[in-house]
Amino acid sequence: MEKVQKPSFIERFLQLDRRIIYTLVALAVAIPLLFPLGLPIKVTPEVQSVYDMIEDLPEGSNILMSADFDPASMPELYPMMKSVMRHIIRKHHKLAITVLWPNGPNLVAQCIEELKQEYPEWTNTVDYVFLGYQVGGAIVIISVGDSFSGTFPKDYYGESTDGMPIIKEFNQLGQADYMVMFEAGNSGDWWIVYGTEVHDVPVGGGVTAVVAPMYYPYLQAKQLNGIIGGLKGAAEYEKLTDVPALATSAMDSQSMVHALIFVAIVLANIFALMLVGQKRRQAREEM
Amino acid sequence: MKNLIRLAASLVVVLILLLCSAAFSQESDVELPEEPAAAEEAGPEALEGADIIIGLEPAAEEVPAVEVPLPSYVTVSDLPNDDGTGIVVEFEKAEGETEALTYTVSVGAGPDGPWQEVGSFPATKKWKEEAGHYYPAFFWFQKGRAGVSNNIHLFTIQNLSGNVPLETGVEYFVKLTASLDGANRDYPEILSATPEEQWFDTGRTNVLILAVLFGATVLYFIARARRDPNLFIRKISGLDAVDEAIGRATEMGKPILYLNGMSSLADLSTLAALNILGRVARRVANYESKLTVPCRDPIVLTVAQEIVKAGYTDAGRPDAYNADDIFFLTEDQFSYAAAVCGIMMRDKPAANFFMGYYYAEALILTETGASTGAIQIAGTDASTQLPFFVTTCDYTLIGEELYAASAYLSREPLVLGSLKGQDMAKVFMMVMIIIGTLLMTFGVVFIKDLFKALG
Amino acid sequence: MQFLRKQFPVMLAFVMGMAMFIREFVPSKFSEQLYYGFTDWAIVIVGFSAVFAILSLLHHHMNKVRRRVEGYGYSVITILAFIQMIILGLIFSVRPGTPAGWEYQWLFVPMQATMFATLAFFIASAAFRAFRARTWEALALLLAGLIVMIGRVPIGEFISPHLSTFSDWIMNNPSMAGFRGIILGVALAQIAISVRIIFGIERTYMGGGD
Amino acid sequence: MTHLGIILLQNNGLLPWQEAMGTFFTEGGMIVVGTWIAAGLTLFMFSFVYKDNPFFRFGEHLYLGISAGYLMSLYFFNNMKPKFFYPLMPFLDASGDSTLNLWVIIPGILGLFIIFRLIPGWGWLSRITFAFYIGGFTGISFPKVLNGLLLPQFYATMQSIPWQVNSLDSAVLLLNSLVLFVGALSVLVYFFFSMEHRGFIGGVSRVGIYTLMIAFGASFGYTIMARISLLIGRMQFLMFDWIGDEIVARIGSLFHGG
Repeated sequence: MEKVQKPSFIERFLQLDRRIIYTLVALAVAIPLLFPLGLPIKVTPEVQSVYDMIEDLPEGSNILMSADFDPASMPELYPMMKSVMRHIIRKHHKLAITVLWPNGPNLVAQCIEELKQEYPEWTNTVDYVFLGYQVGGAIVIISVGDSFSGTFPKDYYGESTDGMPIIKEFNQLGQADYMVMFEAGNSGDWWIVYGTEVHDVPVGGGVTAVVAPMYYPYLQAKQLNGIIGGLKGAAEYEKLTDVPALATSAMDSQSMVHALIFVAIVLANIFALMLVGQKRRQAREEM
Repeated sequence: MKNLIRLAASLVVVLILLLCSAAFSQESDVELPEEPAAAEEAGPEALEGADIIIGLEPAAEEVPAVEVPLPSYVTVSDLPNDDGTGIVVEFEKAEGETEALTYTVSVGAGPDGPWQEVGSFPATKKWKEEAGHYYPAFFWFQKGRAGVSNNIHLFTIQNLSGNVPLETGVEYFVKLTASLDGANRDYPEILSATPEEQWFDTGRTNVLILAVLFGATVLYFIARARRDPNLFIRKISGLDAVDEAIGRATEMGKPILYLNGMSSLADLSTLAALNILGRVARRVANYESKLTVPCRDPIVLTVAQEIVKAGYTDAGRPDAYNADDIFFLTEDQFSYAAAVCGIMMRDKPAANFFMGYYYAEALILTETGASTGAIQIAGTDASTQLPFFVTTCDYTLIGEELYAASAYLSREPLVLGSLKGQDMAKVFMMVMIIIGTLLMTFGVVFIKDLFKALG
Repeated sequence: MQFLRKQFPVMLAFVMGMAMFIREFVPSKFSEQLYYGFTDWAIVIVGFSAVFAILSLLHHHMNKVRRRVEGYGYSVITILAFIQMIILGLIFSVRPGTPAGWEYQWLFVPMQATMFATLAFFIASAAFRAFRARTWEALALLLAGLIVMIGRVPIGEFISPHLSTFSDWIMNNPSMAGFRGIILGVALAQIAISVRIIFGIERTYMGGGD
Repeated sequence: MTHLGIILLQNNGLLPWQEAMGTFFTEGGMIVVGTWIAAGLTLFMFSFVYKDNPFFRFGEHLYLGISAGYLMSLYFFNNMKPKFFYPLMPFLDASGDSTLNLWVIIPGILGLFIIFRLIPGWGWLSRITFAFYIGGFTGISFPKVLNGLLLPQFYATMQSIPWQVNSLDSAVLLLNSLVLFVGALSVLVYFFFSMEHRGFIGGVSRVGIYTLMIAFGASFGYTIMARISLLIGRMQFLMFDWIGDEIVARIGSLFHGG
């Protein structure tokens, strides 16, 4: 039994060079970004309820949005913010946007610019106001309970907020019919404790996958009416609004990589079992 | 040394007695409230620690268009367990309370105002049960404690409008207003209270008792270990690997890389990691291998230098110590990781030690280390990163084992005694969990409240 | 002198430890001042030690340059990058809109995000190598890992619609039980090490010798 | 130099040269330059997963220097200025919030003890600093471990066991509570050091090991998605911010037959 030959295919697969895995992972991420596969996405009830809330409000209702994240959480939160904002524009709701994180405003500005190209009739100071960032965290939230124009004397673009048409009807947290917050940390706790609970405003949250477990207890306690969690939630919202975009293709990437890892692990285990069988057979033959 | 421990132990006992007496003196206030005559009318459930209790039926002088319910009595008192910046309004649920009813609390400097609104809430919110820290549930024997489920509203006032904190020792007057469908009705009495600071936080009584209990157990077993140094401690698998890895590095003539984790010295796992570093340094010095320790925290750097130097000195090789081998990289998580990966790929250490606390970068480090073929030994209590250490390292000290290893390696009877004490505390805890679960299954629920952390 | 070297540090650790321990049970204003006073002082100490740490970093790289070890040119890059950053940072501060802020946004952040993103590669290769059913324990690890992994993405729905429910169940029950056990054990160990430090039984951190 | 030192310490909002820079670093050309540099460095840093190479080595050393410099500046502005220099020299703080507090000399001396390590024979002084710092933080964490770690987990583990089984749902509830109870206890037994793991104890600790393995596997599988999101984020930067939407769309359409 002089079989000291090249390792078999099975053995080579089990010792697969890690660089091949890296290349496959990179391809599995990049290809769906270029050509979205459109894998089916099942909408979960907690995303559906955020959608239903915005959908069922009468046209022209007041909605407050807070974007409390920075570029590090952009892959997950930006796509969901964009599709929620698009939904609000379609329903002709009035929108006020605040930011509690210092590095967040540029992302919101970028999102507004992109949506304005889709909906040129969407007008600043009439349909929406972008209040920008204000230091203070929880204090800002307490303060918007009093007035937006007092807390944010100037909007993001440096215009005075006092006297804007939208501010005349919508100048307080309490006047909001709904609030959506996008959270990469714990600012959402403040919104719930100091804001929406105090003024009895229903609120839904878009959160990163990492902080999602922190927010689910609020959902159970009905302090949040819905949660859009991570990329998956963003993709579900894109499906609901019928505009597949970044999150949908990113979700395809996710599925591809997960499938790749899954298949690789299953194959490796089958091969390893086969190898054990082979060795046993060889041992028996040698006896 | 012995005397120091004794002195310390007696000091602790005295302090605890003091604190307990403080606690109970406060308790006695609570249990024997000087009930004003009016409280009799209010019913049997007079509220504890109240400065003023008024029990008049709301005067119905003018009948409003909508019948706004009012609570039958209201009390205002100092907020317990605080630093003297809060007062608290308590009142029993009014008859006929609905969701639409709103209560508004206003504060004034005198009985006639001027009034500042400090809070307004619907009648479905702000229950006494939710105010855990100030009214600890484990004092279930307190009056008004049992069976109060959502019967008493409790509103704490710690700020005036504009976020002005209340001042200690100043009397504040409080007005309660109920509103329903646009109609308002004031509670007929204006009540007052004075914020006072407390010197013992009854909300943490259970923490203190457990701290003393566990602390005393550990100290007792340390004292016992001094008399009988042959305590049995089972072998911790993975510790032999430490010696093996050092030996292999020496054979191969390659350096050893030791990381103390990503956290600062405020984190106890960093101290455990540094303890193990001391032992590793002593052995490395015997074997004459090179020990590289890149650090992330400035203070950890200085302590690590001191420890390695001591290890080399103990091994009789102070000349082999080179302070430049224990160096600082940066405090930024990922540039630290990149630099350590660079060291791994270029110096190709034969053994990598990852001890202490880690964040997401853990897998970058261990995968790069695995690709260079090093023996990798990890020890961490970072539960989010444990899965990655367990799957990519040759040996992993899981959670408590990290601390045990630092004690085990020292082989000092005193430290081993503390391991024994730790085990006794564990037995106590397991027994409590089993008893508690059984009791709760048979309907005795208060047992759980004894172990509630109230923040 | 011997007292200052040996006994005094042990006593100081005891006094500090006890003071901060007792403080935790006192809600008064004084106790709050004590806490913030201590943490403020600790910040100052860390500030000084940071100077020491930076000297260590520079010394390490200067040494490489002086001895002309292989790749000493890269050490020059580190030294130059550090010096220009600290000068720009101290003069113009590090806010957005300053040169240091620009470097932060376009050099620091992308490199940080990239290092973070390499985890996607590493997690895949680690899963491939580690998820092998060599023993029964490894089989438990493998099954739990595969189910939770695939239950989180839409393709899990193809395999079985109950997969995501089952993966949530694993996270919320056996997995939570495991981590609970770890945390309880770690908490006890931390209590024991605290007691040893406060009572001066654990003194490794002070070094030894002289 | 002293003059510059004073200016650094002063707290008066924007300095004249900061105003003069205006939006130079936040608009237009510098963003294009930044995007290209960022894209290049992204590729440099990624290259090390293949193998060590001069590009990664360059990036790694640059990153090290920049992060150390950046964090030291932050230390200065966020720690030393408000906590040390202003209390010593309150007149430098233009906001007027600082008051003279000479007590900060003590931590200053303790901090100097650490720097004295550079002087041979003076190193032992730093032990006093370690004792102060470690003793204090240990005293802080001791009760916090109980309050924040031990008690909450303890409290959560103590649950009544729902014995009455009359439907599938209630059977699941019973199973869940048994799994939590047995799992947590068996892991604790696994961490038992005073006894050999044999017999009954050995059996229970085996259960503990299985519980741990399931926990680690599940947590591993749970994290994969978050890590891949990070790679997607970087890929999107390279493909859309750097190369540009249009080119990517055109490449995409080539394969779509469009």
